[in-house]
Amino acid sequence: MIQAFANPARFLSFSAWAWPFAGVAALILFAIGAPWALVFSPGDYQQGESVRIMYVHVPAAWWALGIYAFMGGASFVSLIWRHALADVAARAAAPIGAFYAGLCLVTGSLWGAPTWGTWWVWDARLTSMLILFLTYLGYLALHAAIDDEERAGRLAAVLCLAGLINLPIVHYSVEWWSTLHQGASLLRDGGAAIHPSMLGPLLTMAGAYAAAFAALLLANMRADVFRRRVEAARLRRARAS
Amino acid sequence: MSADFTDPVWMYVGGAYLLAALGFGALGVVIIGRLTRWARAARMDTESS
Amino acid sequence: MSAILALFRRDLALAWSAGSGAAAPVGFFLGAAMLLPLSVGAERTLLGAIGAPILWIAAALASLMVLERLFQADLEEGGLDQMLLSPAPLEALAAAKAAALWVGVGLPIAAAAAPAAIALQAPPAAAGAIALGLAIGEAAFLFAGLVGAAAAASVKRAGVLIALLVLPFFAPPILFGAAAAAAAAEGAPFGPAFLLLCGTTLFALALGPIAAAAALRLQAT
Amino acid sequence: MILALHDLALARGGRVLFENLNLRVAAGEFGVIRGRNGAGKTSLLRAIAGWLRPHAGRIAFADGVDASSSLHVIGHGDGLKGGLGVGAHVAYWAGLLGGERASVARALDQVGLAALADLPARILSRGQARRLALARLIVAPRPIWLLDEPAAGLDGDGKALLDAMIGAHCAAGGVALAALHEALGPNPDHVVQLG
Repeated sequence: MIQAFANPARFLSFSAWAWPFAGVAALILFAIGAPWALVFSPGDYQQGESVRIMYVHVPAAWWALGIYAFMGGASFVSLIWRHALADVAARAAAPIGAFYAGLCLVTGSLWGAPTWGTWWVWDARLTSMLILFLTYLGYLALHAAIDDEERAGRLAAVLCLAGLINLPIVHYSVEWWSTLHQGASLLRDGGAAIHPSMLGPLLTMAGAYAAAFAALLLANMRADVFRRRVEAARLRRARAS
Repeated sequence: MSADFTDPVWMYVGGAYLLAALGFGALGVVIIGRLTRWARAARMDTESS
Repeated sequence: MSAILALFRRDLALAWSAGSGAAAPVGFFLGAAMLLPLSVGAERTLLGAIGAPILWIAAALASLMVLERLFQADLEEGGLDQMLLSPAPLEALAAAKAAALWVGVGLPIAAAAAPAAIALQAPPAAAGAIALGLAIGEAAFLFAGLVGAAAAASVKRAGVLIALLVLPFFAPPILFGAAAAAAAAEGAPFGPAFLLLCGTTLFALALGPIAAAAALRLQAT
Repeated sequence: MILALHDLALARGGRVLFENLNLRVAAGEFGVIRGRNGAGKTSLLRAIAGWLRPHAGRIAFADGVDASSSLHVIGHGDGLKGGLGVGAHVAYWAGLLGGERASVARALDQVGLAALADLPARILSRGQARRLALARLIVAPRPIWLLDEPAAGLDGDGKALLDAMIGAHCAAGGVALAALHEALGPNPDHVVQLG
């Protein structure tokens, strides 16, 4: 399957219909999920209405991690099989993943404000997410700093894989660290605490985030493929004249 | 309709959803803008050469 | 094996030579640590509580400073080419460079941490433990920072970039190291935090050289 | 046959430098690479050293010959550290490249830098720095020499020294490939014209 998308032409013909399809799917899922989460699902017996922020916060956390894992996979493929499209995929996913991580931090802070009375709490999950956000920034900064695109891609891939290995270490050390400072955090992000009636909107919103990522990724990749094609053509013309 | 709209916390809830919507919108505009710009440049290249 | 020793001795000689001696990083470390009482005030109990952990931040910043030039000079001067021609694996050579930096800069910083801790109102009995913790922590910083230094070696004035790249890798050692230092400063048992710190150092010893060698091979093309 | 290029093509930054280059170098032979700047002389040498992936074709070595044990590269940057001693450089290279430490003094003497052994390398002139780099070839003997404009910065005696070294190396069965702008070393068995 991976080889099938090796050449950009086949990717372009596939993504031509795939990204709008995913985009429409995302819009539909948001149209179903958002009102369901905002109005029709029950408030939390303790936190009241503020729990509704969970439906935009938790999927962002899941997918911020999911996208980084996707980038890790793409980086691995691009490094091992020198697969140009995998490099384009990792690079196109980075800004989207960074947005999801940032959105997770902001919505986490908005959720924390009414429940704890402060805008930022060094809760284990938020701290890990902050470090993941910095990891994204590092990846984007490395790409921006190196002008030779091919080498930048492979160096960023090495960094991405190193970061991927580092994430579980950060997760558990921050968990350990947070038990040192204060009790288990209020901000439970799912699992037992999720009341079945809340699962419906949560999974719908998670699906919407996934479809949005797919659409934005494919569109971003198409843009990159066209950009490299146009720049290569300009380079050839400049050299020919 | 089990949502209690009188609760003042709606400011935060609304804010979170609004920010999410604005974020997705901005990212979408940027990426789709990039796509159309470069797609048009690529098409012009193929037509002219 | 002699190749690794040769590189270790060369880098160590360079680290201690007048040119890029350990004076600058240690001086920076002490200066940064001194900013705390200047900014927070010299009030004993407050300083005592956060003084020891602040040393970890100062040590992390000092490590970032020396990491920038770790591979950049070799890349520019063709030194990297010779390393690639050596029979010794590149991973071992990258580790040798980090080890030379640890001995040449890391240990002096850890040694300077003892008087600095006392100056920051930590109990003198704890100074030894804090210095030992920093010696282990410096190894974690320098080895974990290898990948950032290698990835950004071809970028001019890459200091800021390297800092951003390695920050996520510095989080675990700082976290456990500062906790150990704080515990030591309060006279509390710092065993578990210290062992976890050693864990992050071992992790950095393993991941750093391998990731750095992969990045260096890419830099050579 | 020590080294062979089969339909080798190299590209740099998306631009193809040259294509289907074929070359077979046997023991004791000397090859010269000519071409204007940017024609790919350095890239060719770096590709043979294994640091640049060929755009097409391949580079084959005789068995038992690989980059980390049988190659020397003398390039533009000589890997000199200003703060490190002249003699210390040669000792470092002996260790790094698997040479004998005993031959450090002999190598320094042969390149005419024995008097400066204890001084830091920053005091060396460009020609002396290039001579120091040549000491690498002596202190860690290896069969294949890849020389990228090795005479750059050398004065008359320096060129004579390099001339003799290449001659002796090839006579002893070694292989040398040099990117040159002027005539140097024995008359070449192969001339590769790029660009």
